[in-house]
Amino acid sequence: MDDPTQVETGRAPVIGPGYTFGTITDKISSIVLTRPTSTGWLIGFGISFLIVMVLLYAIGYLFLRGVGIWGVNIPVGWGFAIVNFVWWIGIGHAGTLISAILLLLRQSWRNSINRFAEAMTLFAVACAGLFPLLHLGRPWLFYWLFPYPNSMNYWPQFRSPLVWDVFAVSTYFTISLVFWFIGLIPDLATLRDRAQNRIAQIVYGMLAMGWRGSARHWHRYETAYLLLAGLATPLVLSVHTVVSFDFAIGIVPGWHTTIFPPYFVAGAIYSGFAMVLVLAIPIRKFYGVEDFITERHLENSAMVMLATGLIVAYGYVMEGFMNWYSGNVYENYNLWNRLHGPYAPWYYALLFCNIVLPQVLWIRKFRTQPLWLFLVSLDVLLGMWLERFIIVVVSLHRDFLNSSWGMYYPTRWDWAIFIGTIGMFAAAMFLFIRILPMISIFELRTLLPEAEEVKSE
Amino acid sequence: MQIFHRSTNTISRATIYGAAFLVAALLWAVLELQRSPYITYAKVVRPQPVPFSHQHHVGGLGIDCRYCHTSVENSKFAGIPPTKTCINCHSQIWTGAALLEPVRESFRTGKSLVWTRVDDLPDFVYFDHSIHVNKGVGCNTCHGPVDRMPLMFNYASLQMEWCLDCHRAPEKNLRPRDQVFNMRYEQPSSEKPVELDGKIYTDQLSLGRDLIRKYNLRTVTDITSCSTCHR
Amino acid sequence: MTVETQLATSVPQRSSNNKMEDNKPHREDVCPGKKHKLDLKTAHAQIAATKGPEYWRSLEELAGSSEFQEMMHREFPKGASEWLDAVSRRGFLKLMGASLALAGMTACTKQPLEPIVPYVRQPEEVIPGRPMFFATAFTLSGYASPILVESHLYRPTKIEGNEKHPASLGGTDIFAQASILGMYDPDRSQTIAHLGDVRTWGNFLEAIRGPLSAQKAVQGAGIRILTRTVSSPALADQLRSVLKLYLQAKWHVYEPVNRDNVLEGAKMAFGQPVETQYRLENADVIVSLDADFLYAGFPGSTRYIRDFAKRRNPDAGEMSRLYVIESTPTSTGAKADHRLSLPSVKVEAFARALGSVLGMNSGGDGVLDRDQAKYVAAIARELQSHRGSSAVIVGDHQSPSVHALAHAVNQALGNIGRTVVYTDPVDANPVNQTDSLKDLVADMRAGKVDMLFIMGGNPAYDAPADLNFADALKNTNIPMRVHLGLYQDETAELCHWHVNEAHYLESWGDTRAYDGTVSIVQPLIAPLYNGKSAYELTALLAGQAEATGHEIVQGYWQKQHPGADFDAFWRKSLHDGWLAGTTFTPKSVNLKSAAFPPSAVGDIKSIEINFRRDPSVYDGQFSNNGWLQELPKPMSKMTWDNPVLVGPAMAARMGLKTEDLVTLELNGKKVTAPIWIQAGHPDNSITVFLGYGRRRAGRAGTGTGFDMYPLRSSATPWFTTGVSISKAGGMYILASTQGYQTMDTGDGVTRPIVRTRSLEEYRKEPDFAQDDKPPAGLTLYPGYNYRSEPYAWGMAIDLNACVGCNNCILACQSENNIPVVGKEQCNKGRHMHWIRVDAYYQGDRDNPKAYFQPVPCMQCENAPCELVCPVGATTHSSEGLNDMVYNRCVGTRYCSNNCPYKVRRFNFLLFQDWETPQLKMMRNPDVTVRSRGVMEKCTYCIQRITQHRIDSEREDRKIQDGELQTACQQSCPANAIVFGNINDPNSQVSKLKANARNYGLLQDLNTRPRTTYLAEIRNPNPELEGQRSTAEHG
Amino acid sequence: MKRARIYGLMAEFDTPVEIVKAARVTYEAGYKKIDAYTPFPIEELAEAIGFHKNGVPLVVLVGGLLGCSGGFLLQWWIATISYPINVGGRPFNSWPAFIPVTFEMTILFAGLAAVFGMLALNGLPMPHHPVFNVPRFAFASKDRFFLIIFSSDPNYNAVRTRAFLETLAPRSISEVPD
Repeated sequence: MDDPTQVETGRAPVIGPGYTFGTITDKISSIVLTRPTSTGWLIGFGISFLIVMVLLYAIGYLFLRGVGIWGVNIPVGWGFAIVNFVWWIGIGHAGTLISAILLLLRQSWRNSINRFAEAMTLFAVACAGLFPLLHLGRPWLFYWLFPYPNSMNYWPQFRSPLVWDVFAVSTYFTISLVFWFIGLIPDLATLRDRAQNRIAQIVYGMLAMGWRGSARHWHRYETAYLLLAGLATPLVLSVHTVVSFDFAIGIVPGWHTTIFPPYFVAGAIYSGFAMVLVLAIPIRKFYGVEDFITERHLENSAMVMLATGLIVAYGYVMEGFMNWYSGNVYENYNLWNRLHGPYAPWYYALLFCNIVLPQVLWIRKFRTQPLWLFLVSLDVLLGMWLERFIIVVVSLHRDFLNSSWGMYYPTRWDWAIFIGTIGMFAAAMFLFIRILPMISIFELRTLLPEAEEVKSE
Repeated sequence: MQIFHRSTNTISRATIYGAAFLVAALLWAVLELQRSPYITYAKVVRPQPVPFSHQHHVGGLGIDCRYCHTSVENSKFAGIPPTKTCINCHSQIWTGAALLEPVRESFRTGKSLVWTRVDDLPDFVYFDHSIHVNKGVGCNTCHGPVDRMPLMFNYASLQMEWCLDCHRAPEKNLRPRDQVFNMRYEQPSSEKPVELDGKIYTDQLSLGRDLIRKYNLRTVTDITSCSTCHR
Repeated sequence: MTVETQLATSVPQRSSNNKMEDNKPHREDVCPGKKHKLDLKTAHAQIAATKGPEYWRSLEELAGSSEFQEMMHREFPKGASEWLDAVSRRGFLKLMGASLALAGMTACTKQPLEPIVPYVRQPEEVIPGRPMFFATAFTLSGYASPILVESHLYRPTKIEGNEKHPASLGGTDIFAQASILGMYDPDRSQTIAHLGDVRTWGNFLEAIRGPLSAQKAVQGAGIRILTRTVSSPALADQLRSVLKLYLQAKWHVYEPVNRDNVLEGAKMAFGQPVETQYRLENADVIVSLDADFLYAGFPGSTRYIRDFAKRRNPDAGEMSRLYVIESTPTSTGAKADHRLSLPSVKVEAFARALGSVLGMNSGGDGVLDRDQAKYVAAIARELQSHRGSSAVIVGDHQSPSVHALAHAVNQALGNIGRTVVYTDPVDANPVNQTDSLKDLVADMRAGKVDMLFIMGGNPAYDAPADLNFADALKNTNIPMRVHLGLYQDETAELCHWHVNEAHYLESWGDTRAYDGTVSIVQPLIAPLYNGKSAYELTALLAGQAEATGHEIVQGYWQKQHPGADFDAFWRKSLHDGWLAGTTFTPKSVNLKSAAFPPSAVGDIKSIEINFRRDPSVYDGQFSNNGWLQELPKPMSKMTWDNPVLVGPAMAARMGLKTEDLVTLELNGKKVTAPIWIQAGHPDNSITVFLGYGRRRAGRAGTGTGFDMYPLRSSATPWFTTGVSISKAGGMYILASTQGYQTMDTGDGVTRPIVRTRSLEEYRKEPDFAQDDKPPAGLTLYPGYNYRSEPYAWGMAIDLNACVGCNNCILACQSENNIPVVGKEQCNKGRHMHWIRVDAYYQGDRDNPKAYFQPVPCMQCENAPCELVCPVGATTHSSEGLNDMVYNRCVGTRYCSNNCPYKVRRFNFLLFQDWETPQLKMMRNPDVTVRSRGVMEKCTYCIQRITQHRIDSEREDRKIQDGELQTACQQSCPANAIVFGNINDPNSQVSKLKANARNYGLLQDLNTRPRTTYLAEIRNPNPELEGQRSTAEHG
Repeated sequence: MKRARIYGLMAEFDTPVEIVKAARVTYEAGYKKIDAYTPFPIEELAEAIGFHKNGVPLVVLVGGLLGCSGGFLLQWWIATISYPINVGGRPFNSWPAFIPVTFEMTILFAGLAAVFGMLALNGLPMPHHPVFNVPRFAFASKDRFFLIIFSSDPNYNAVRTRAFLETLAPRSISEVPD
């Protein structure tokens, strides 16, 4: 594996020079333990909190009046809700991917970004999880989607992809949660021992569960962590596969495609890394952790984006090709409608955001210069949202019988809830940064030369 | 330094592993609740304007069900007797009874008695008395020993699982048509065999199976289709 | 009148053969509704608890509740508050409901205690839980539609055709069916009013006694009675006796949609008014000159549709050929083998040309161009080669001369007695109604009128603009103006006294069908608001204030049918729905003059404007009927509006787009309205529809659409030229329920949705519709075996027979408690009709071919919707029905997305009205009333299937073929919809499915639909083929 | 704090290398009941103190198998035994459609087994532990490495063991009160 200490030509190291176990520990734990809170944080959190209030209001009104306050209709039965759901779930893929797959691939550079990437995953999945519930006509009956012994002797219908969704998403959330928590335990112990005031000590102490870094514990810990990674890897791939089934199982032209699973997964990673960068770039700036999240990390992430972006592009091409090649009038029309129909501008915007613009990442400057990378990442996030909009709305609005064609116009409530979840996501991120170590301290320690010496013996 | 007292070890473990059991217990409680009389009113006597006793009228006087519930054989609705039906007899007997004043008043003023519905299915369930009665489902199979009920209550939970019990295995409950209104009918046993078309039955299942054939019942698949009860 | 005399005297025809009721309207059981539930039950308890008159009084109390009043005065369409984002009062109620729901999941499943309320004395014929069917008749502009009314414990809930009656044969028309909602309409006038203040019948008698006796002295010189067309023998008799009593009194008649032209035409031809009937089953060639004889409102249309459809079967006998020459595209034109799109002003020229070819001295100037002339020639040839088996039908809009000419032509072709029959007029007082109204206005202005009785009708709104009736009513101080009507409408506003009229379902009466057969109108329910019928008001004038409708009508017929057997005769008449021996016998009339004076049509060069009765709200009398307002009009699929129809060519020339607002100006009067570009509308001509823009209609009708009466003059009521169109600027949103009206898609493909061929092509290649049928073993799955089942339900829809009359939609709406959602929701694509009738235009947009396709649920055997439902709310029954369990649905809408036919409907908001007591009484108790957030759809009327199955099983027999009908099938005048057991090879539906024309919609998806279609076959005249581009082959 | 009985003797080191060396020596010196505390995982250390295999993988395997079979059987039972119903003409036991949920259940159970198995085997949570009595032990979660010889070790002797530890040249040695 590559030695992170030595700096290859032009490639930034995964950790800045001159750090010791101590300095790493202090630098990161201080972010959490120092008082008082920075004003920047307060402002940021304040704004996102207000947006959460908007979200709550919108949800209240939704439950009061019904989904009719949205733009959904017949034929377009799914609108923003499902678009946002898929978008958030996609974003929620980066975390587990980074912590699990990159761990198995022994990509040590992951150590400094996996922690907040995982947190980001949790929050994204939480946002995503809202939508399937909200978009129900009768949300208070959501529990009918779970198999529980009831007086009706009736069960969920396991042939429906929506039930698969329920299981996939809840499993994914649970596993990500425990994975993240396990990773936190040693760092919580560190905080417990650093904390000055009693409350912090007790809270962190309780969460650390009395971790004392025993060699035996570390041994079992590592095994469990590795196994979890091994389990999470197929899981993360399965989740978006299942989400793509929501569409692929349907007969709607534009949905009924076998290419969906791989191309959805790629898209998920694509948007996931975009979100990681959108978060990492400002964070490393404001908290001065450029030495832990170095250009190297940015560049690697950018490369992953470039790669997955190309897979996604391939997906689009194949989709179009199959539409044409199938010789099926409805499939053909689906393609024609994307290119010439009323939503054509959105389709072209999608192609630009997801395929054309990200090609700048071939140029090193764009991979390493934070600002550029930040903008490209935002563009990718937008693009991926558009992709889901095209898949959901444009496929539905003109399907088999011309008589039933329609249009979809989002209402202000659609927007309120979409933006609301973004606020919810941001608020959660702010809280996380403030009260938990955003970078895995103990894993960072293993990157130091001293740690490596043991092995080199 | 030592932050926690020794006892916290036990406590914390107890809480973690205890939580699991707590959740399970709660779930169980909810499931029990939804089947409890609190929800189903099963075996719960309901307020009525007149304390009408089926025990007295059916058990005691042996009045046939159909005397009051006239449409039970040819309508989905068994029928609630009009005040007139009560008065038929009570213009002769108990004419002074204070208990019956509401009935007499109703008859005088022409204002109906307002009873409380006892066996009350949700409005999205369409039950039809006539077909059950005609296919050999006895009154007391669902309504219980009405002839021993001083005050009326619904005997069964009337929940879907209860309906399905029978729809999935009708043979468990069928009886000859002429026994449907017999409150004292007992399922065949070696002590009390039942005779049907000259054949003697000593156990319910064989009787039930023959009745299914005799009354050509629809298959279980048919009568467990959703649209059997829901429209 | 007490309920006893009301109902004890009415006679059921079918007693309770297929429905039940257990004292409570059924509803979907959802938490938010929970709060209302108790209200609903107790309300119902109050109602049912009382009997006879109090029954209705207690209802009035409910109706009088402040909440109800508030709703009544809201000037929004029904349920408007649903989509006004401000949280309304009802919204607030729902807030409480919702919070209740969220309070706790288990709380949802707990039922509140329900009252149950028996009779005190139970009527003999009543079996609780089983409906009865009473025969009666609905009257529109004097013509009766014989109907059966389904009644649950004396609550009428649905209207069906009277299959024993020759004018119905089981079919109905949309207006008759929708009239049930008209009866329960909470906006109906509920009290007698004097200058707007509530009064009693007693007060009215007081007020009228004096003036009446004063009139005695002057022989009633000041009395004027204005009625709509009266075909009721009893009422006519009453009115005449009033006129005998007051020799100087006058009886005027006016309908905005009148048949003056027909009358004058007949007079011109025969010197006497006659009724013209057609025997289309004998007609090989039918030529329609602007006659929309296949749509409700044309006298006899229900029967004509049946006869016409019978002759359109390419597999049985000779197929008839239909030529339609018309301006405004109609569903009749859509069914034509050849439709000539011709401005109304030129139709007369066309008729004359045709006449002269057939040897009349009808002139026929050179207005027609080559193509049109070619038509004349071809049609003339056809007619001559089909002497005695052809018919020329003229629309009410065309001038008397055209009618007279048609009479002459039919006579010349020897069609009289074969395809065309003359009888006495159905109208009991056949006068020129326009003149009649003119005289009245003249008298009013001349101050000759002291007492004006307006019985029904709304002249203040719909009288010709030039007569200025409203002004005459307002400003010529007539001392006593009395209005009898169902609504406190524009006319009531201008009258001193308003007497709330009893709906025909609430009162006794009699009426005539197009063939003269008299039906007794018997009440189905005691008047909800103690309304009075025209009979009773007339009786009052005749000095019998206390006479009840029952006495009047029965008394009259006793006179006509003296003798001991009257009671039997009477009971039979009530039972059957008509009086034996009252059918008019054909009368022989002879053509008196062969001269056809040219009627004045303005400058043919300038733009023509057509005035037409609206296909949905007729002349405006139904404008507060939500069902009709939301009924998509046959050609444009428009709801809730009456845009100006403009042809594509004209729109292109003037740069008009659909939804552009334009100002129409005709002799000084201006109206601003939106444009709808209607394929097939002739150039240089526009069409406007009457009946909209009401000021005082009610929550559904008030302010919807645009009032076109101001442009309509007594001289040219139907069409004239010289209208000017100018862009008014701005747009106006129109709610059409069909997204796209052609089978051609942007990428140049024509989708095989409606499959059609010409007769010759069909003969050559009978199985053309089968090409893409997937092989049986295509699927991976073993497939479910339905053969072993006693029943496997299926439906076949004959596109050849379907004339797009919309009956099925309304029948379904009424049978299945389908809510009305309002214009905004329709515009969002959220209309709730379980069956829709798609209209597709193919070929040249200036005169395309048009096709209708009714689309209910296909009940696919491999249903895509079921597969994706996460909670199993929609599954397959063993009889192959695609069940929909509303109470299990959580509302993911996945099923709808995955339904290729888009026949599923979703309650996006709380569309059902839980508050209005009247509407609750109207609901079918055998169908769950769906609440917010659940999917719903057609289930082949599962409630009817279940009921018949139960009834047949009780008798240990199988359901006979034809015994069980779905609501749509039952109402279809064309017999286009056939439903039955496809496991029975001899059933009618099996036979149809065996037909070569039978194909499944989108069958290549292998959804295995149980509903299939018989491809449409047209019978064009080879001589004229290629005259028009025919690109519709799919 | 009152003098309690001794839990063990603890030596503090500065670098991973030292602690690993020290651990090996101690183990070879016959001290078997020993443990080491480090701020990050050091694989060599476990071997050094003679801890080779752990039970976690087995627990995970069992969990996975449970989830897999349970997941599939639940669906199969529901679709074919409990309430067989015709959905879109598909067979009751449409097993291909049951795969996704089966898979998810496998992962879920295996994952939870891994976590709770690990915690249980490690005897966590244990917020209170004698080693925390040593003030300097706070650095075990930062940059110091500790070796402990438990008093329960047969060869343990307050004096000799301390002497032995001295030979390892630790930064400090401290007694761990129980």
